Amino acid sequence: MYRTMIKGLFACMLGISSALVLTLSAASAVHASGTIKIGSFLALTGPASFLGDPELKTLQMYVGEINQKGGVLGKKLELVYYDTSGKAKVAKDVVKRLIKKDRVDLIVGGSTSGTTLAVIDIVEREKIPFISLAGSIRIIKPVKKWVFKTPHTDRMAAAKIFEDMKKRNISKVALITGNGGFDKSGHAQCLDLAPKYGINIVADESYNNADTDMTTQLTKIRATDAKAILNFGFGKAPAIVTKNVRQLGIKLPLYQSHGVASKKFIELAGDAANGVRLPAAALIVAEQLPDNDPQKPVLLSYKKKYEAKYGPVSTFGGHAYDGLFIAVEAIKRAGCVDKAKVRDEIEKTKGFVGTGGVFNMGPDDHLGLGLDAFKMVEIENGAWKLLY
Amino acid sequence: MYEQLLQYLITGITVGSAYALVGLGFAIIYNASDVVNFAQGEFVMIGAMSAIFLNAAGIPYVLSIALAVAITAAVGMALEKFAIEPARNASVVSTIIITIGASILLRGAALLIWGKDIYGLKPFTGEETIHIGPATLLPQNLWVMGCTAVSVFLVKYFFDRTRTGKAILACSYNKRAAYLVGINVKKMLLISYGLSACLGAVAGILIAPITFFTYNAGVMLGLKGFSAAILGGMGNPMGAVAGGLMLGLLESIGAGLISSGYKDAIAFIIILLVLFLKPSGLFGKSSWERV
Amino acid sequence: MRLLGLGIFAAVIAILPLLFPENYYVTVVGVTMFFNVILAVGLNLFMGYAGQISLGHAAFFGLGAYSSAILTTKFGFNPWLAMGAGVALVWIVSYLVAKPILRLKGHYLAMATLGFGIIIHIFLVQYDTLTGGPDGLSSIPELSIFGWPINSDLRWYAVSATVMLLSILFSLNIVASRHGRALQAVHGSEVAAETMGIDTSRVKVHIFVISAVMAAVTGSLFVHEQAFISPDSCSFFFSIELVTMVVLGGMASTFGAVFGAAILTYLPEFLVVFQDFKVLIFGGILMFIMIFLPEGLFVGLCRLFTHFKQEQKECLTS
Amino acid sequence: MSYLLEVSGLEKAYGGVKAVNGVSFRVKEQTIFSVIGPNGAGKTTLFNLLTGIERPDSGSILFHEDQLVGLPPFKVALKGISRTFQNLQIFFNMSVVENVMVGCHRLGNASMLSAIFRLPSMLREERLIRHKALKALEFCGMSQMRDKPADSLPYGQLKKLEIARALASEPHLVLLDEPAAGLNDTETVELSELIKKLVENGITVLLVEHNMGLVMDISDEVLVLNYGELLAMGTPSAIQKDPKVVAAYLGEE
Repeated sequence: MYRTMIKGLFACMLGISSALVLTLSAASAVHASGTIKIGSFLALTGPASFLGDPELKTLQMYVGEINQKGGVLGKKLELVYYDTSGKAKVAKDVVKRLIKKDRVDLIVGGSTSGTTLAVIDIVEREKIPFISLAGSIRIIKPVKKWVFKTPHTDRMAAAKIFEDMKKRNISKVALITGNGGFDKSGHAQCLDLAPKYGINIVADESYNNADTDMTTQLTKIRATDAKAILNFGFGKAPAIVTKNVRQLGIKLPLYQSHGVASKKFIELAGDAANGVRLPAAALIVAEQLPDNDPQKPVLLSYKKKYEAKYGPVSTFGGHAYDGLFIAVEAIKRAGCVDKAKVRDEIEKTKGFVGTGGVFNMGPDDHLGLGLDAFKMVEIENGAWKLLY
Repeated sequence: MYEQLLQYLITGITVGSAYALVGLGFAIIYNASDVVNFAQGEFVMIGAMSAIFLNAAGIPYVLSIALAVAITAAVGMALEKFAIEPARNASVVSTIIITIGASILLRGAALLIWGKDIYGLKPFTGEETIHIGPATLLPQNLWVMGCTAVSVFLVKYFFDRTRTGKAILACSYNKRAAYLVGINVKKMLLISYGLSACLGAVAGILIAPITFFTYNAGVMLGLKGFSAAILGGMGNPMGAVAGGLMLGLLESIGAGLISSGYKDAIAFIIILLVLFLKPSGLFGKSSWERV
Repeated sequence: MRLLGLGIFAAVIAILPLLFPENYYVTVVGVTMFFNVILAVGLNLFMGYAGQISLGHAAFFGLGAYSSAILTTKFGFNPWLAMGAGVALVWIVSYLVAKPILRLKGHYLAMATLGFGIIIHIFLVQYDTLTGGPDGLSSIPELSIFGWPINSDLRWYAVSATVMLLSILFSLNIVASRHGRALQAVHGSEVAAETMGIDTSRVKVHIFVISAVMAAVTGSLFVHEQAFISPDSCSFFFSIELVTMVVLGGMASTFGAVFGAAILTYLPEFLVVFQDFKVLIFGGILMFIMIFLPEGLFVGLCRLFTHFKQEQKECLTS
Repeated sequence: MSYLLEVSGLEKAYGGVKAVNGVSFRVKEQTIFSVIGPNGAGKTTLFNLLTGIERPDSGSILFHEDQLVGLPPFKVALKGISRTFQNLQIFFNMSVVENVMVGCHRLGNASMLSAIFRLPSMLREERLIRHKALKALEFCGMSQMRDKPADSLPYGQLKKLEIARALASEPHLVLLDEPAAGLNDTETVELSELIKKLVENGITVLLVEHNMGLVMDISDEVLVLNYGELLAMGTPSAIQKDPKVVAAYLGEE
C-alpha cells in the first residue's frame, strides 16, 4: 500500500517537474515577430533523404541569399525545418509543431507524397498556405484550398512515358513497382492511364523497397510477351532493378520514372543504366536546351549556384527553389504575410519561370504545369541526353 | 516454368545465404549469452559501409574488405564489453532493449560518419553474366554462395574442433560450470560477439555488390536474420543457416509463383505455421520446465 | 488511499492546460502522450504482469484505427459505431490468434507476434483499394459526444486524458484483484500457477485480448484526432517503441508504463534540435538507462528512493 | 474408511526409459502416505502425473472416484489437490501474502469485469481471500513476514511459504515434494509438527522425502519406488525390515 503510494507520488513529481521544464523552455521561444517564418518538413534521413537533402540545401542557400539582399517586404526570412525521415506519422507531428509551436507563416516542404498527404487535413484546418514538394496527383486533385505543389505529378510522368512508348509502337508493357507511397501512387496512375494510350499492362509485379534483389519479379516478366518494362520507384530499388534487368539478359527497353532523375542513379546502376529512358524536369539537361528556351537562364543560374556550393544538382532541389520563390513572389504581391492574402496570391501565380517549368496556377489548378514541362531523357554513356 | 524455377532458386539461395549468415550471428550470440542481439543487422551495414568507404579511400580492395571485417568485429566486441557485460543481471527483455538501443546508436553513428547517401561496392570479380541453362547469374552470386558455405563450414569447425570453440559451447550449456573448470567466460563472450559481428560483416560485404547500402540498410536484414534463426530453432547455429536459406527460397518462390506484393507476408505466414506445429523451431531442441 | 497516486496525476493533468492553454507541449504533445500511455498500460498488463512479450502490438492499434477510418470514410458509418465495429474486429482477431500464438514462449513468442504484426502491415500497404496503400486514408470525420464536437486541441486533451485516466484506473484495479494475481503468478511460475487452479492459457488469452482491445480503442481515437492514418503509424517500429516504453519505465508497474510512455513521447521532441545527431543520442540514452537501471527508469528510481529512505531511517535509529 | 486416491497401473516412459512402470497404490483419507526411493526412482514424475503436469502413457488415477487422467493441471487443482515443488516454484515477483492469495484462486469466482470496476461482490470476495491467506500464513507461523517481497525470504521460509500456499486452497489432498530438503534440524522438527497438524485438520498428505527419520516418524504408510517400479509398500516399521528395501538402499553398489 505504502509502496504504491510512494510510487504514485513519485511519478507525479517527476511528471510535474518535467512538464514545467518543458513549458518553461517553450515559453522562451515565443514568436519573434519581425521575420517571415517559413516552415519546412523534409525527409532528411531515411530512404527518401536524397529528396530532402537537396531540398533543404536549396532552401537554406536561397533564404540566405534573399536575406543578404534585404529580405522580403523589409523583413528577414526565417527557415524553420524538421526531419520527417519520410514517415507520415512524424510529418503529422512536426507540422503540428510548425503551426502550433513555431507559428510559421507558410509551409514549403513535404519531400514525399506520403508525408504531404498526411498533413493536408491539418493544414486545411489551420489555414496555412502550403506548397508541397511531392509528386502525387492526389495532393492537388481534388483541389484543396490551402495546398499547392511544384513538382510534376506522377500522372504526368506516366502520361509522358506512355506517349513515348506509343511513338515507339510499344503496346505491351510490364510494370514493376515498389511498396512505397510514390511507387504505389505511380502504379495506380499507370494502370489508370494505360488504356487511354492503348497500352496493355501484361505483367504487374512489385517489390519491397528494402529488398536486395528483384531478379525473381523480372524473371516472371521475362516470361511474358512484354515489349518494354516500366519501373516506378525511387531510391536504391530502381538501380537494383536496372542492374537485374541487364543481369538476366533482358533486352527490352527499360523506362524509369522521374524518381531517379539524379546523378546518383547513374552512379549506382553503372553501365546498366545506359539506354534507360525517363521523364524529368529540364534541370538535368539544362545545357542541352535551345537558347531560346525561357527556362534556360533560370536553370543555369540555379545549377551554377548549387553546384558551386554542394555538388551535382538533382531535380528535387529544383522543386524547392520553385516552391520558395512562388511563395516569396506571392508575399511580395500580397504586401503582407496575412495567410489568406498570401494564399490568394499563390493561386494567382502566372508565368513564373521555375526549374520545373513555367507555372500558371489558377483556382482549379494548384500546380500550373503542362505535360510539356517534362522532358524525355535517355541515359547515354553515363550522362543525360535530352530527347525532346 | 522449369526455367523460371531455376532462376528463383538461384535468387533464393543468394538472398538466403545472406540471411543465413545473419541468422548464424544471432544464434552464436544467443548460445553464448542468452541475448537476442537486435543490433545484428547493424553489423551487416557496418561491414558493407566500411568496406565501401575504405575502398573508395584508395585502400586496395582485398585489404579494405579485411579491414572492414576487423572494424565490425571490434564494434561487436565493444558492444559486449560496454553494453552487455555491465548489464549482465538485466532481464532478457531489458537486454533486448539494450541491443535495440545499440542498433539505433550504431545507425546514428553511421549516419554521421557516412551520411545518408546510397553506395555500392565493386563486384569481387567482373560483371559478366554466367548462363546456366535458361537461368543467369553473376559471378558475385557464386561468391555469395561459396563464401557463405566456407564461413558456415569454418564456424562449424571452430565449434566442433577447436579448444576455444568448445569452451564457448561449454559456456552456453552452463556458465558457472564453465567458469569452475577454468574457462575464461568473459573472454569467450567477447569472442562470440566478435565472431558474430564478423559473420554479419561478411554477409554485408558479400551482398554489397548485388544490392546497395545506406546507413539504415541493416534493419531489414537484421529482421530477416532473426526470423531465420527462429525458424531454424534459436540456439542451433546450423538450424539458423538452414532457416536462412529456407527464408530466402520462400520469398523468392513465393514471389515467383504466388504474388510478389505479398511475398514477405507469405514467408511470415509459413514461419508462423511452422512455429504453431513446432513451437521451438524446425531444428530447435524442445525444452520443458523442470519441476 | 490506493488511488492517491492516480488522483494526484489526474489533478496535474487537469491543471496543466488551465495554466498553459496554448502551449504546444501541453495540448498537442500531451494528447500523443496520453494515447501512448493507454497503449503502454495495456501492453504492460500483458508484458509486465503476465510476463509475455508482444512485438506486434501496433497491429491491433492499426486494425482499430483502420476500421474506424475505412468504415467512416468509405461506408459512411457513424464514428462511434465504427469504433465499436473496430473493437469487435480486434476482439475476434486477437482471440483467434491468441490461442495458437500464446502456446509459444520467449523468443518464439516474440517472433510470432512480430510476424503477425508484419503480416497485418503488409496487408495494409498492399490492399490499397480499401486501405489507401502506403499513403493511407485522410479526411476522417471528427468525433462528437452528444452533439459536442471534439474539434480543438483542448477538447482532444480532455477526451484523451479521460480515457487515459480510466485505463490507468482499470489497470490498477485488474492488478489488485484475483485476476491480477493470476497474471503475476503466470509470470512467476506457470507450473505453480496451474497447480493453484489457474487456467494459465486462458489467463494469457484474456489479458492478450484486453490489451489488444485497449490498443484498438486508442487506434480509433487516434485516427479521429489525426483525421489521417497510414501504415507508418502501425509498423513494426511502433510495436518496438511500445515495448520500449514498457521496459524503459519498468515492467509490472502501471505507473512505470505511464512514465515510459511519457519519456518516449517527449524525448524525441527535445532531440529534434540536435538534427542529425538525434538518432545517435536517442540510442545512447536508451542504452544508458537500460544498462544502469535494468529494471526500468521508474521502478529503478523508486527502488533507489526507498533504499535511500531506509538507509536514512537506519542512520537515525542507530 | 474410504480411499481418497486410487492409483492403478500408472506408466510413463521418456524415450525408452520407463520413469514410472506399472505403479498402483491407494491412499486413505486423513493419513500421511510417503513415497521414498533412491534418486531417479521416479518420485517427482509420479507427482507430476498425479497433478496433471504430465500425462501418463497408461493407467488410471481416481480421486474421490473421479478420473484425473487427461485433466490439465488446473482442473486437477480445482478438484482439491495442491502441491509443493522440489525446485521451488515461488512467485518471486509478488509479496508473501500475495503468493498465498494465489493459492486461494480456486475459492474465488469474481469475473474480470467485476475486477475492472471493483464491484462490491468482488471486494467482498477479495476480503475473504485475504482472510484465508492470512490464516494459512498463521497456520505455518509466517504471519510476521506477510508483506515482505517473496524474493527477500531465506530458503527455509520459502519452503514453508510453498506449504502455506498449497494449504490456502483448502485442498483435500496435499502433495509435498521433498519439503525437508535443505532444512536444518530445528526446521525439520517444525516441519514434521506442521505436517501432523495438517492431518489433524482433515487433510490427506502425500509426501516425497529423502529424510528417512522424518518419513518413518510421521508416515502411516510408505511406498518404495526403485527404477520406476514399486518395490515395497507398508507401514514404516514393515518397510524398514524389508530386505528388498535394505538391498536397494544399501547393497548392490
